[in-house]
Amino acid sequence: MTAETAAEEPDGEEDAATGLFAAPPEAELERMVEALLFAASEPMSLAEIARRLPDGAEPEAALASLVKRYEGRGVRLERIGKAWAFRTAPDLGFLMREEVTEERKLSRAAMETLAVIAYHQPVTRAEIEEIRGVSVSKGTLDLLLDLGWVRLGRRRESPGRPATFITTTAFLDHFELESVKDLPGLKELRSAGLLEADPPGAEPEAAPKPAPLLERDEGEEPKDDATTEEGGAQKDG
Amino acid sequence: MTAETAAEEPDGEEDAATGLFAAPPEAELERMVEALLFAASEPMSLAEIARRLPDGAEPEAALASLVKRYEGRGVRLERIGKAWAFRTAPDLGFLMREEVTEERKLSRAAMETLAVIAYHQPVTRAEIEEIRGVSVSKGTLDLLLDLGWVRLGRRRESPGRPATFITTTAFLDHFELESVKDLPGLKELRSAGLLEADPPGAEPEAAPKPAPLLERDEGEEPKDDATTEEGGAQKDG
Amino acid sequence: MSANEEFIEGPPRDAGDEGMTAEEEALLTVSLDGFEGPIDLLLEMARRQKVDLRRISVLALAEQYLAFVAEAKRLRIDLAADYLVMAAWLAYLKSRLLLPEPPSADEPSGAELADRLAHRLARLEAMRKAAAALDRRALLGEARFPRGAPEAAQRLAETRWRADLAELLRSYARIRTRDAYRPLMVDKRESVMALEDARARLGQLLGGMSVPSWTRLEAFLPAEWLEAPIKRRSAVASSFAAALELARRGELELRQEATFAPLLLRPRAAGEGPGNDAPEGHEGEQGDRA
Repeated sequence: MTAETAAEEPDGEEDAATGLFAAPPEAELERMVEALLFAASEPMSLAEIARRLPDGAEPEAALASLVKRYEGRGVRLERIGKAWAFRTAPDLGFLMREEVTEERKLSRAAMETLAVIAYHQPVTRAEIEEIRGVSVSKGTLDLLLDLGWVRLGRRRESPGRPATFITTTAFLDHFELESVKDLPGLKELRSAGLLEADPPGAEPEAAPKPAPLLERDEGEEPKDDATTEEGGAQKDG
Repeated sequence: MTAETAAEEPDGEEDAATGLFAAPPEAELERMVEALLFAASEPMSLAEIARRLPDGAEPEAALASLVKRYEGRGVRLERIGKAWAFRTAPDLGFLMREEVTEERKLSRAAMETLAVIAYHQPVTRAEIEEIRGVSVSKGTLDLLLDLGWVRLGRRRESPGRPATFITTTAFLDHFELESVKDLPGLKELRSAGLLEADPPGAEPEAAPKPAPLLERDEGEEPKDDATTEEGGAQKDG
Repeated sequence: MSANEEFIEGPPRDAGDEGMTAEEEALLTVSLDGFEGPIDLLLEMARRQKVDLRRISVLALAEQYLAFVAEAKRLRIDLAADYLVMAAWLAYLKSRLLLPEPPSADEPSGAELADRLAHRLARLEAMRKAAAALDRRALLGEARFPRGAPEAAQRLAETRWRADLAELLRSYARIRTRDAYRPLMVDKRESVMALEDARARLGQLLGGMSVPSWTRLEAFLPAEWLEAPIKRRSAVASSFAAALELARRGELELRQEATFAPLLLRPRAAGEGPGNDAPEGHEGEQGDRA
């Protein structure tokens, strides 16, 4: 700082020699240019600055002095083409980014789709729809793909060669699973209380599938006597 | 400058001891705060500044240092309630007049209402009317609320629980006040009893009202009641 | 600090007037639009006394105001009600100030009332001056300017999707539970034996029997319907219904040893009465014999 202040002194003298009688002293001029550029909504050209200053004042020296003064500071005086403006120091650009992490809950549809993929992989979209009983929107699958929890598996060797979906390592990481084989079977889910309510007459011996991956039709039977409230009535646990 | 820098050193050390590993050194912190405040047009609260800084960084010392650094410059760092902002030096306003796009001159009634709110806050509408001797048009309060200079305080704990009005940080900013304690003539008005409903020595006509905001904490640090949530906090009358 | 002076005394007025002068006349004739109300008018009159508002002569002020109202009446100027209310109050105040104090100590004295009025005027005057003082400060946008080109912080909204294992499992459980609740109709085509098919099949089989003998209903079920419980159940139900229908038509006979015992059926020989030769006494009333 002290060095800078010293460096400005000669400029002041120079100006005093060339400036008009009305022109403010160099230090004052510098303050003026500083204020003008600070308040300006756009970079100001030399001519614009001069026009706003008291008659006869020439801003060049003040600009040069300001450039020095702001050197190494959090903001710098920059020349942009023929105009001048204060700008944040480039190394501090990161401060101008406000990172907001918003937590969002996966939608029920996405969670269900993910669950079906996890349990039945590799599984085609048609199969997911069959299991969930509703169509799967492209957005839901896209989101799961974007999240990196799901990726495309081999195409199914069946008519139309549909794409299959499988889960990824990121999926295992996120849900802290060693392997998809660790996913509990239906019976375990039930005993863990994760089934909201036992369906009436549910068969207690329903296969304790340790790896239900490929067995899509566990020995459950649709109960004809059940009053179905298509999923919508089921609360989130 | 050298003296200031020296004075800051102990803070730096303290910080290094108490702060997190990631907290930047004092000089760097000052640059960061400078950049942040330069980039903002609205005053930033201490909390906002801290939030934008690297974790563990505390901006207080940097702010104090910046205030000194900009003393006498074309822009200065102003303390506005609990917030901080760079503003051009008041003596240079004439240079920027051209920048003014919209002139918002308040009507006499609106200015008077604003003054009543500022000096008597928290104040109910009925009290404003009593002081001004006329009813307050809804438009006037709406305008002040719209301008962001006035906001609602706590409801008065009296029959009907009327809403109260208090001033905001934007009010302080607009009128170049560091806190409501700096309202012009506040002390004189107070000692002359002119902020009281009743003449000095008179038996109060009605139940005593809660002590006005501005009178409660005499001699204390300026509390920016205007900016806090609990501007209306008050003793029950 | 001179602010004291300024706030309490107010700047000196230049009108040198006494009593009802030309100025007051002008004040009258000039429309009252300039005043916000009676207090405003009173304040203006009080200011003309050029003293500390709290030391004005309230009596003189009251008289002045009353004179003003009288003059307005004379000039047939319609005064708003609040001006008249104020006039009435001031007339009362004037009487209180002039007459000896009543003995009652409950009511404020005339002097106290006068004090209050003076205080009220001083308070309003103070706020007027405060408003003016505020306006004279280095206002933002007039004397002080904010950064003209603020650099808005880029908001990088990073979305973190929340999903835990329990939810995943619950979701799966939910789907499977829903499955269990699903009505039969979804699978109808595959796992439900149509009634007509059952009847046709049963008729065919019974007709083909060389020696009519009691045979369990299950024996008539097609083998491919026996494996899956769902299909088996449907086949049993349909065949039973078909058997009832055929029995009603008199084409076969039904018999059951006991409740929940196997249902037996045989083709009906011509001439035999329905159910005549049921061998045991316990006859399950399975059939509709009407």
